[in-house]
Amino acid sequence: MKELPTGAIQVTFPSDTVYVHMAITVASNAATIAGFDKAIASKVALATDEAVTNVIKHAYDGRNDKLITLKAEITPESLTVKVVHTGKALTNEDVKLPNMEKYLKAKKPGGLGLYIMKQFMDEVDFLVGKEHCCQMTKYRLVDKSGG
Amino acid sequence: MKELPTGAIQVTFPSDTVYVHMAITVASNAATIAGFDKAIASKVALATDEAVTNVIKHAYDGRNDKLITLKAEITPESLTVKVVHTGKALTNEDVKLPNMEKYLKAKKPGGLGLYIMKQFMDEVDFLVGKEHCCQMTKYRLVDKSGG
Amino acid sequence: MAAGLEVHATQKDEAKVLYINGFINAHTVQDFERSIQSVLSEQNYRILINCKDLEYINSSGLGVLMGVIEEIQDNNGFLYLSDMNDTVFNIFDTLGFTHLFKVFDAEVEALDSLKGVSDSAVNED
Amino acid sequence: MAAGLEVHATQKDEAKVLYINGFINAHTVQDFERSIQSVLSEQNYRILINCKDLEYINSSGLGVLMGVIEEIQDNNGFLYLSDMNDTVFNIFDTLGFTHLFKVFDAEVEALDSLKGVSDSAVNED
Ligand SMILES: Nc1ncnc2c1ncn2[C@@H]1O[C@H](COP(=O)(O)OP(=O)(O)O)[C@@H](O)[C@H]1O
Ligand SMILES: Nc1ncnc2c1ncn2[C@@H]1O[C@H](COP(=O)(O)OP(=O)(O)O)[C@@H](O)[C@H]1O
Repeated sequence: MKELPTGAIQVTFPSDTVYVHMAITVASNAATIAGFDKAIASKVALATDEAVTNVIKHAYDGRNDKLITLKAEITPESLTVKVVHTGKALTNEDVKLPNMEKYLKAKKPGGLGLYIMKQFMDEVDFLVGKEHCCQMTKYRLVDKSGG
Repeated sequence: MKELPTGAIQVTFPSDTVYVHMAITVASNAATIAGFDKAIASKVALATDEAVTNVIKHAYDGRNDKLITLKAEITPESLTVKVVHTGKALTNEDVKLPNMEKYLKAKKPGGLGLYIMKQFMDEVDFLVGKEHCCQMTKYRLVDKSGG
Repeated sequence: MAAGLEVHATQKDEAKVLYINGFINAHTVQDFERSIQSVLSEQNYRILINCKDLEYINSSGLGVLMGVIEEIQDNNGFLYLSDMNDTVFNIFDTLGFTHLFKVFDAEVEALDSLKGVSDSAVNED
Repeated sequence: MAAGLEVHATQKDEAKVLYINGFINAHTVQDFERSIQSVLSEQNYRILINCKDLEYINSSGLGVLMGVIEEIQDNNGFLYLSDMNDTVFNIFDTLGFTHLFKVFDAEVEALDSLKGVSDSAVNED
């Protein structure tokens, strides 16, 4: 079996929705390089889309002249995608997820982004600091028995 | 008509061929954002492939633990792709292009990368400095008559 | 411009069929919303969205569907979807949208399901 | 792994047909070279590469073709290509490789061109 690669990719781009598609192809490429199949790569891409779109819409209030940095870190255990920005911070405590059953009955648009991120990734964390960061991890299925 | 966006994308990744496909999707996305059509976007992608592959093979002698930075700069006039590295420098004087007629008769593999870059981009320059850079520009067809 | 979106509408049998080509994300969602609103503004409430060439949809696209379903149902209409690729189906399925919108494998199946069926019988379940 | 490459070979009429699926770049070119060399090692010099599912090729892939064409011609064989997408055809065309390799729109045309044609007549022009 080929050895799984480790490494990091980092991409910086303006906070404009025109760049979101580029950002998610980087995330999806990173997932493929990390050995995930096409189905999981599209989940990583979608979670990344929602995280980047939230930073543009909410952290930067729709301003398109700020910067966003996407980091994809491939380790033997996992792929971690970090969306780093200097706008308004979101904390883990702020995160309110919809009850999907009620949500689908209420038929109000919006409010699905965080739910998708949590649903499609194994871990989602919001870190506050000099720069703020939405950090999402997908674990590889590591076969502990083999080399 | 929509305004053409301006802006810059910057992506840093290890000097391993496993990342080349990711790098060229960033270049091709940048070309699409800059308003180029699919045919030109694939030319930009291929030129970027050859430039990045050359840096891995020649500038870094095949080492996969160095870093490469790809910058894509969109201006009202053009898209410029820069491949930045700290390996062996190539200068404009070093560049020897094959005579394609002789090349096709000789039937020897290799030596097409620089030719492709020159053929598919409008300008190709090699800059030497603290970091070295292969800089390639594709011009937009600007209609001088309109706004 | 970037990863774009194109929408074409055609009347077929009982339904207005919308063909969506491209990517629906925050950058293109206004175009998607405008297309649907223009169909609704002509009092067309029997809508089939053919997703054959829809490569991608994010939550803003789902939000548009959520935002119009009530008006459609209030007018005894329907919003069907067909021909989704795996990526698009996956997000619909994961979020439970397949309970809210009828999803058909192929356009012809969606159109067949309408034949000889009275208005009152095509409500969502 | 990454943007990968798969090659399948089948004998059809007079030719060994190689179906190439994926991306040929510096990362995958060894797999491509191995597939062609394994065909040549079985003394198959009548080769058609069907590029229907070849999404992309860079100069290292062209280098592989350049590296085997002489051996193929020395053995009175041929290396045909078919079903290229626009991106792949564009690089072949720009570099003048269409003068070195016969390129057919479709596999069936390439196979038809072989029918009732003697060995000596299928040399490259
Ligand atoms: N990066 C962020 N920075 C600040 N606030 C955020 C961020 N992401 C989400 N939020 C807040 O969380 C709410 C829920 O987000 P989400 O589930 O993505 O739905 P939506 O974006 O459609 O409102 C948002 O309306 C916003 O108030
Ligand atoms: N980035 C670079 N740094 C140093 N030398 C280079 C670089 N790019 C190309 N070269 C030199 O130029 C030659 C021609 O390059 P190219 O046309 O891409 O063909 P190939 O890579 O197949 O040899 C290479 O063999 C190498 O000696």
